[in-house]
Amino acid sequence: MKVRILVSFKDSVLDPQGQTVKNALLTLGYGFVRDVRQGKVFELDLEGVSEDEARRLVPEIASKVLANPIIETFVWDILA
Amino acid sequence: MKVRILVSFKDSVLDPQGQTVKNALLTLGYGFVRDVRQGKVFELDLEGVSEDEARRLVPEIASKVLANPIIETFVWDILA
Amino acid sequence: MKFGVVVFPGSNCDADTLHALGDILGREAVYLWHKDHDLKGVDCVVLPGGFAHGDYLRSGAIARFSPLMREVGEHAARGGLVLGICNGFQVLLEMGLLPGAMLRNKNLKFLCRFVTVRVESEKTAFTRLARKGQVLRLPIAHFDGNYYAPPDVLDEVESNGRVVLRYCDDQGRLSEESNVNGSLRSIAGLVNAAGNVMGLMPHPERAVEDLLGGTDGRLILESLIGGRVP
Amino acid sequence: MSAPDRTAMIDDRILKDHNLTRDEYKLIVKLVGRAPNPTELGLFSVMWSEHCGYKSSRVHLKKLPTKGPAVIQGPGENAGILDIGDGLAVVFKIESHNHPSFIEPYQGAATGVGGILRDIFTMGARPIAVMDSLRFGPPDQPRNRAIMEGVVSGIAGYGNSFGVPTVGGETSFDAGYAQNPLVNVFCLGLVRKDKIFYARAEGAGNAVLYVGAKTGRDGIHGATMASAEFGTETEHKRPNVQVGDPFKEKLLLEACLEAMGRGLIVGIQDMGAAGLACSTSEIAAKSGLGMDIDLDLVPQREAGMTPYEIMLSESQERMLMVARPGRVAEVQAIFAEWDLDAVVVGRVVEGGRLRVRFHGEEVIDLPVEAIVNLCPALRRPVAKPRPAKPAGKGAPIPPPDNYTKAFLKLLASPTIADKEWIFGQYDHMVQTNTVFLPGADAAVVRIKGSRRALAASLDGNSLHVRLDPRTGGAAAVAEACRNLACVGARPIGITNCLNFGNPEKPEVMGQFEAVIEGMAEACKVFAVPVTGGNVSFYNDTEGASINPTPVVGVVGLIEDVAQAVRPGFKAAGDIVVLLGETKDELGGSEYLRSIHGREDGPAPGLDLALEKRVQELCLEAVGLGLLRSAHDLSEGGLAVALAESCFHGLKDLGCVVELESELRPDALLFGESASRILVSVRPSALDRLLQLARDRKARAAAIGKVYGQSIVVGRAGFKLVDVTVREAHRAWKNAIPDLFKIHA
Ligand SMILES: Nc1ncnc2c1ncn2[C@@H]1O[C@H](COP(=O)(O)OP(=O)(O)O)[C@@H](O)[C@H]1O
Ligand SMILES: [Mg+2]
Repeated sequence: MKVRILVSFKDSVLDPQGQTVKNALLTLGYGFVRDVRQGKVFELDLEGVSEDEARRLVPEIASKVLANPIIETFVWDILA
Repeated sequence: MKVRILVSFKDSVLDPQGQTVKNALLTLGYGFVRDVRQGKVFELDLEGVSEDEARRLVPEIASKVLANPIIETFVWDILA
Repeated sequence: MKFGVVVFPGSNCDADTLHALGDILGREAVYLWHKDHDLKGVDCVVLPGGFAHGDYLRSGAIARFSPLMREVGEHAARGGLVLGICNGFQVLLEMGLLPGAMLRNKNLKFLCRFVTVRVESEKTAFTRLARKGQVLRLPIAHFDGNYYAPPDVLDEVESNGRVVLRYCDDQGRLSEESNVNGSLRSIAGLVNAAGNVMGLMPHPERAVEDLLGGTDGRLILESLIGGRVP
Repeated sequence: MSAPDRTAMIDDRILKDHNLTRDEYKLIVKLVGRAPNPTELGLFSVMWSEHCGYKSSRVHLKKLPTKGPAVIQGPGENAGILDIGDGLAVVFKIESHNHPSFIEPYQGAATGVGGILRDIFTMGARPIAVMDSLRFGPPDQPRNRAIMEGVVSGIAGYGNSFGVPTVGGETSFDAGYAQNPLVNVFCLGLVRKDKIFYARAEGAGNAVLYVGAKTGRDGIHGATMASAEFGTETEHKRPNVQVGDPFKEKLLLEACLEAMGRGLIVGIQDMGAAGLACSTSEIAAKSGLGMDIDLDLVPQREAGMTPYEIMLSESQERMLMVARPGRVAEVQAIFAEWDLDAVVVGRVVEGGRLRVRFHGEEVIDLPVEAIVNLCPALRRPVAKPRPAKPAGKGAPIPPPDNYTKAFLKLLASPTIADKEWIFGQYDHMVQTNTVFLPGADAAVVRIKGSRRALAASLDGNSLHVRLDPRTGGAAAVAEACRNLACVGARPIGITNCLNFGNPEKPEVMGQFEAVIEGMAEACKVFAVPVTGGNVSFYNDTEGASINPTPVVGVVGLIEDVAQAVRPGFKAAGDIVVLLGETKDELGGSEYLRSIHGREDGPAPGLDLALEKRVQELCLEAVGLGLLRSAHDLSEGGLAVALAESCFHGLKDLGCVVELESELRPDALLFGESASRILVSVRPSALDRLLQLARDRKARAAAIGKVYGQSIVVGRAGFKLVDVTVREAHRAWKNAIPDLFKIHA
């Protein structure tokens, strides 16, 4: 099973990388860009894991390893 | 309009971060993890852009600024 | 006083730290391998700078799962001394032994240079030889040193005098400019509530010889040599 | 031989794809005794490429002096080695990664660092310092800034993580590099003399181990890419850029040094350009032996790789080792502890053939000698360079309205401006040996447990070289050695990276030949051997070649590190002395370029004998403890050297200088005459220094003193330049950061 986990900064945390990308886009003439947030994406290929198990294991992995709950949040879904 | 762009290394390109995360997960006992790929996610908030324009502009921005097509690929969709 | 310098895969200031503690300060200092379960009877564990596990994922994020970190956690819980330098600080944050997290430097660049930091508290095992308000000149070398913690955590840390070092100018004044990496409240180093675990971004081990541009790092390492402040 | 004979399929197009000529192909058929199969042809293609085979350069490189009493290893191995006494040796080399850095600046530069590090530690040495020589297009163009940003962060990303200090380098800008930036990385390593390793196999039967990262379809034909001109045609070869993994390289370093230190291995070779093909055949050829390899045993990252791909992959962070008999398990245990693969993939055999099996079938069976040593050397047509017209002969150079303004503008020109924006991103202090931080004339790293230190400098002024290749080549060597003299180091060895255009153009070969001759002559004068280097041809985009850009890396020794001298003024009242002689030479100067927008010549002349006397004078003065500061004059001439001596000195210390000369003021201030060093001495030491200069027939003149907080330069009572150190410093310091800020 393939799952995808998106990790991003909490809204309360400043995202300087996103800001830099935004500024770059504005300089390049993409004036309609109001905001950019940058995060990380993880695609995991899991072997012999049922959907139910995934619902338990993926959030566990995400909160324990992939995201730092002090600054980050995550969402995830099953790809295939 | 909000759009989300996922940028990742092409499959044939080494992904050291993904490999390291995979090894960490294996050490932690998540033996069912067959593969991990790590990439970047960008969420753009676009002002006054129609869906049609987005279909033209987002791939342009993604391939010109957010990803280097030599080693990376991207997918994107409209969030809201 | 015996020191143990933990070696993670990707640590790269381990030898420098051992050199500073052993060859320069003349203390007993040994390496501790991250896969072992043996602290070799050391009094103070030093988590050195570098890029444990490449700093992939997040700085310090994977190192905290190393087998030896369980023993380090127990050592800290018993009141044993733990010093985390740079990457070691990041590991301590990820382990939760110190509060907060590190974000990318405000200019999004790796920063290597000498900075000045102000000693905020001399009542710690790590700064007992310093004066409050003393300005130290120490090198930094990091990408993720922009300290962050939620406001309530910051207030708690401040009110309990746990901030040990702040980035400042050479007169000891705080400013946006002197806060090189953008850390909240210019925090460069802090201790845990019990006072036995400290993390700092500057590298004291790089400042123990005049030949290399200064010896202010000795103040911190020599403070430690006295052991725990009662 | 079960490999299918596909002679019929080798048509012109296939040969062109492999960058082989029909003649080369015929030679291959003769050497092999039959037509090679496609996999074998691919192997010849990379091993006989310009990059690996040095076909255009070999006949010329022979002219460089390579011998000397301290030389343990000259050209011909991964890096040169010099004996520095006390049972220690230094290992050093420079490599280019130009093409990949244009295509993918971050990864291109990062993997460039990775490659040179492996060249050093594959010889058993621990890398102790990295330096980089960079050339970009003008940074007021966003594209050039993006390349610069990517390259610098790539070098930082790799070196910092690996844990080697990047202690210095050089950077300059020219429109010719916009489509073809240069990224040359130098690495210096330290090794105990009894722990040096080579690409050797020793005895038949020894196990061949593959260690490090798994093999993927990375950079297949990277070597041939580096051997062809850029254009639309090479576009389709573009995906061949690798992603570096500095973390893995750090593990590889520790594991390799541990296996070497414990005497478990016979020989080792890194897998860089041409990967497994190169490492297997080189180890075998250098030992007069052969090798049997089974590709099914090679750790692979991707499924379905062909033997062609596995053999030619340029995946990073890999090494090939030959283990001592009976020690394989110990080697594997070490690598396992560092979480790395170490797999036996074959055996050393008698007979001088490389035999490779894949899925039980023999896919390669070639004589290693032919692959490694019989690539034909070419004598490409050479067009002698035409001497440049004297500056001002064509069009007169109008004096600037205001010398102070011109001075400030020059200080802010990107080539002269402060480079902290670059080196501040490099960890230059890790390993705690860096005595002089970047910014000094030469990098200085101490040797722990000794009073001695190593110094290194990279230099090359490509405009001067274009205007006069022969003198420019010699001047690059002279300047590099002069930089060492400034800190008090004697040069002991040289490496060079020769970045040139398409060697099929006779003018380019003319430049190449002249540069080598100039370098060779200078090396002989300084009695410094060249122990290795790298040639990068085909730095052309759409037909236009870059300026010929030789980059010289020199390594030197300081006997007592406490005596090393820094560039900055130390105290008010010290006397400022100029060693050497200023001539009417504005040609090829940065002044002419940035103030007058001209690049005409002639380049400054060079009297190697005088150069040597000036350097000896400086070294002697350092040895006697006479000098409080020393700084070499290069781009921007005397005025810029004065300014930098203020900037590097104690806070806001200025200087007052009075020049007595008939020369035009701008030539005096900004001309780039060679063989000059600006020093400062205590008043009490002045006579001694001037006497030494007379004794040595090296000119020296007291021109002013360290004084006040301004830079004041006058001639015949008239102030040419008068500006506060603070203002000058601001112009110099902010120029590069501002370029990035304004456009951020
Ligand atoms: N410009 C040069 N001057 C002297 N020696 C050179 C030069 N360029 C290459 N060499 C030598 O030729 C040999 C082959 O170099 P090279 O192919 O770069 O090694 P590698 O396989 O590590 O890339 C090396 O020993 C190198 O030092
Ligand atoms: Mg090599």
